[in-house]
Amino acid sequence: MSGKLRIDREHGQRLLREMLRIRRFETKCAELYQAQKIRGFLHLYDGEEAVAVGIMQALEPQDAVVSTYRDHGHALARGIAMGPVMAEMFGKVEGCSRGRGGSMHLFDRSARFLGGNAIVGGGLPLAVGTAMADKQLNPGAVTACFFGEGAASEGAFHESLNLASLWKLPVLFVCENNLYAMGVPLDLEEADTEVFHKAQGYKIPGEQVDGMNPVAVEVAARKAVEAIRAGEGPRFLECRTYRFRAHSMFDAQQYRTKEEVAQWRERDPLERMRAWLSEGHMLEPDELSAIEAEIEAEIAAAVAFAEAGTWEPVEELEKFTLMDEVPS
Amino acid sequence: MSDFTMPSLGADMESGKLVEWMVKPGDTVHQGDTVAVVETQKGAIEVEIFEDGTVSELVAKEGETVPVGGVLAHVRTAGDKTPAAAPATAAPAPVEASPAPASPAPPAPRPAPAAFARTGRVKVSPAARRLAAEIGIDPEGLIGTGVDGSVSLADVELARSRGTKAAPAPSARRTGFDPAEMRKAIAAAMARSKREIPHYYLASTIDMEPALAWLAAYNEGRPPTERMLAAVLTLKATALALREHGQFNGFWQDGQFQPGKGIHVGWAIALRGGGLVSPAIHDADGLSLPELMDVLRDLVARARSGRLRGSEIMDPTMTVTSLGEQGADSVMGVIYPPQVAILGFGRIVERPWVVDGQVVPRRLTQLSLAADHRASDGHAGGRLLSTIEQLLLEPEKL
Amino acid sequence: MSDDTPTRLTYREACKQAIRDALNRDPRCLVMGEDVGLYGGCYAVTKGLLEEFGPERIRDMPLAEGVIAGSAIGAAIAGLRPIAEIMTCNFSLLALDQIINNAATIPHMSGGQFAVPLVVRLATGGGRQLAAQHSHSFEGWYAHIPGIRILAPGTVEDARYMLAAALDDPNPVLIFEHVVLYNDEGDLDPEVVSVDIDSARVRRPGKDVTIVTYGGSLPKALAAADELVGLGIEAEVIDLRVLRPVDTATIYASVARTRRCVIVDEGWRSGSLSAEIAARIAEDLFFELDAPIRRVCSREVPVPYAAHMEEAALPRTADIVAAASGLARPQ
Amino acid sequence: MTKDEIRKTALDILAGIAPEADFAALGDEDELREVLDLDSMDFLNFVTGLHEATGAEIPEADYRDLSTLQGVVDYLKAAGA
Repeated sequence: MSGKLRIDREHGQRLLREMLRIRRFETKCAELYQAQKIRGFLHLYDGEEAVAVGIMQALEPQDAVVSTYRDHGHALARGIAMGPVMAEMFGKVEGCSRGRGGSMHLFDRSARFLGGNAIVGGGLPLAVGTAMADKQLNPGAVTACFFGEGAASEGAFHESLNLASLWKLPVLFVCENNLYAMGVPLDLEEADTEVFHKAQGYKIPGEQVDGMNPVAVEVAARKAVEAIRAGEGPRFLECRTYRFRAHSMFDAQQYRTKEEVAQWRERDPLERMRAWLSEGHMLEPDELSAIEAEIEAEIAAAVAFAEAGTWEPVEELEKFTLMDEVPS
Repeated sequence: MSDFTMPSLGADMESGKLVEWMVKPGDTVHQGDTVAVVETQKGAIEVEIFEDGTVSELVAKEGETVPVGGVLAHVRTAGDKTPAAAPATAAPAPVEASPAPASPAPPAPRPAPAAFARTGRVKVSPAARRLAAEIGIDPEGLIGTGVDGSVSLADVELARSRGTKAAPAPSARRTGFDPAEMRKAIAAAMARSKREIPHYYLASTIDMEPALAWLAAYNEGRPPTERMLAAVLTLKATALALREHGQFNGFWQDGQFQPGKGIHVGWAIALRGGGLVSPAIHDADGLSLPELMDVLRDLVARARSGRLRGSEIMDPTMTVTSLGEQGADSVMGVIYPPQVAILGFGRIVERPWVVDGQVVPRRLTQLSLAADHRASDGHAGGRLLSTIEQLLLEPEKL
Repeated sequence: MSDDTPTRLTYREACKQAIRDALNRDPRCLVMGEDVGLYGGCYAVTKGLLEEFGPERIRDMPLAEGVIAGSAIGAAIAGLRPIAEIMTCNFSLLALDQIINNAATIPHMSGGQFAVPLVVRLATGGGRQLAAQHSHSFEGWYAHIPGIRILAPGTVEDARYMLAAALDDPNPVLIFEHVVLYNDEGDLDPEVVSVDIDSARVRRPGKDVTIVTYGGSLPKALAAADELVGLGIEAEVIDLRVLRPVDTATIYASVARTRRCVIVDEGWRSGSLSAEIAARIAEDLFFELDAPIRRVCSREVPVPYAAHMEEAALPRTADIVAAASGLARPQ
Repeated sequence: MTKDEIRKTALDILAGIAPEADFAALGDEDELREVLDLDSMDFLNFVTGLHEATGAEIPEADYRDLSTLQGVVDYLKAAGA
């Protein structure tokens, strides 16, 4: 496939719809957090939706996804139903992790979604391992591994890139570079702020992508995954993006200015996508309204599902600490 | 401020277990009030206090085992109400200007009583404590051979194999005696007596006919509740005789005889199920015969229900044992240390006896004396027996 | 188990046979770690296996314990049955994050959707003059963590058969092999072809005092029991074998009989596995005890290099004898 | 009182004095003071108890009639109890 991607009406609307689902879902999450329906840490993906949605276009059901603590977008874009995701945040047993994981630890075996991981860099070695197993047991499968640019400072990042390259493992490393490691600006954390350069040190082909543009991300992802499936080893994408909201719900954002946030908001991937589709006559106003109505209905159903959910019996507290068998 | 301490309730008592407090901080106490119940080898004993004052603090807790001499409570006595006298060398302070101290002076550090080295609680292993409770042995009375001198399971099992029987289940207040523990106490005291006291023995036969005839006349027409026993006469005669022969009424202590303060005749009471206790009849010489009978009746009842008072256990200045009607003809007693004498009345028997040159049947008893040769000689002992005999021959004067 | 298995073999050879057995039995099984291939293993346990099974099954890895453990976890989740080797548990501190934050949590945190059927082998313990960065015992730390099993084979039989049981277990299993045991020889009972990884074993029966131990301290405890016979004391020696979940039933049954317990643990006393066992005995068996619980642990220093100093730092047979005799014959 | 009532009253009083005794084994003609090991205080208490329960005077001179359980019953019956 060439670097160009032909976006038809249906595909274009799908990208917008997926990003909008994430955006609206998380807006609801913020509301429910303030209503104390959702507790714990809540890291919102607002502004970064194009990365998840773009990457997932390149993945097949056989592929695996390793996520981070900012995982709602990854989970929804990967196709995990909204109801179980919301129920998980409510802590209900109908949640996708039985309410044991919460916002930061969404898991879904059927989607090969190996979890939001709340240890910075914690998912990279894991992804190397799944890729290693897939190479033997599930040839052609790719593991997409998301992490922030803060993880690039961790030893696990370097150990993992090195090994994946050394063994030519099918891993797609996706760096979501939102410019802040919590509150530490990129230039205060990295000697080389072009994170994809680090991949080159491990002989992993990498490139920087506009993470505010789902089409650009999808194009890059498709190209990378194609190479990986061809047995060429890992690929590395640095998606430049920006989160519009705080790091988590408890963050005064003293590390950046309102002006900076406002400037980035002008590049809002949803708004750009909507405008681009409208200008290209691929999205009529009533179509957008219909999409929005569907999403609102889906969210309402998810909240209702979560509300109607039940609490796991305390008797099951120790269940699955040690497993009785390997799930198949 | 003074200390109310664990009393020594017997020559071989090392410690006692505080079973119950009968007072609380703030209570006013008077000399002779019973303030606590202490469990000893001889059973539960009510302990009196010997001064007037106010209980300021209960130091020992119920259930705690305290060595003899260990502090049980602090008592504020009358003397505490005024400031301590100024040292002689200090300039005299004007009395009117001397205010009462705003708060009591901090208590001086209290040196541990020298009498006991084994301070604190007895170490008993958990398993030993449980077994001891199951079979009714007080583990804190055993010799510990376990780690750090603790009483171990083996020590309890040894005690059991030596025939210690189950005592009543422990309760907040125990009544009655543990026969095994009592046997131990008697064994220890009697062994010490025979080891340390050079006994000498004297005996006389006494004509009890006048006393018994007087008694029969006294009892005739009286309801049973007002009748007296012959024991009352012998007790009174003994008490009065001791007034004259003070060297038999007291204690051998620190290498010399210490006369008793008052004539507190210990009356040996055999307990059902075995064992013996000899509580004091205080100032027996000053009691009328009916008073003495009342005291005796009460004392026997309480002895058998295990509710003697500490002073009754501690105070006898001399002991009388009477074999009554079922026993042997005479008894050669073993002195209860640190007393110096024990009198024994044998069973009353009818025998031929010469009165005014005529052989007549008379009711007789053998009166015997065992006495500490360190404190008295046989001559004095003979005079004591003679005095008692004379008194019993004139019962109307008792 | 092949027909030509000698009945007498070293602990090291038993470990190797166990690995060979596992590789032959299950094509999903592989060995991954530092110097497991060309070098033959730091303690020569995997010597010769590279030639036998090839580099896909005997994988030499970079000196990067985090990714050794982490990739083994991912591989286990994705269907392989890795035997990861961390050269010594001292280095496993670099893998601690992966073992504790991923291996031990994912099954529970995912609501049982993912198991981590992983085995990690680690050398542990002192006694070889390797000084402070190669001689420490961290199995007690790991035994603190729910979600993993901790094994400590103390005999040739357990070295030979525990691995298979560990691979059959759907959970992360860490096997701590004590370095001084590798050269020890022992007999394999031909009748025994498997062992459990749940229970402790009474290695020597006795009635006067229970000595609870595991791994490298087991031979010391057995030697101490021999010496105690001369003092008229019959010590019962319990080999924990499984440090998590610990088999308290076997300990309790023994201590309830002997009523005295000495715990021998090469870890440091403070916050140790021995502390945990002592606490459980005190909690659950208090009224059976006829003496205080005693512990023989490593002195609280980094293990030194000089032989006499190292010897003084680790539990010694004489220490065990003294502790046990002090309880069973206090006077 | 019937003889049985008198007998029961006497046994109750004795049980208070000698609680450890096996009264089932006590024969009507057994010597009470010997079998139950009663001393003079015990016997006085027994007499006192009988006096209080029945109102009988029981002078000392009659004590010998009370040496057995049968004697006690006969005596008290005769005394109008």
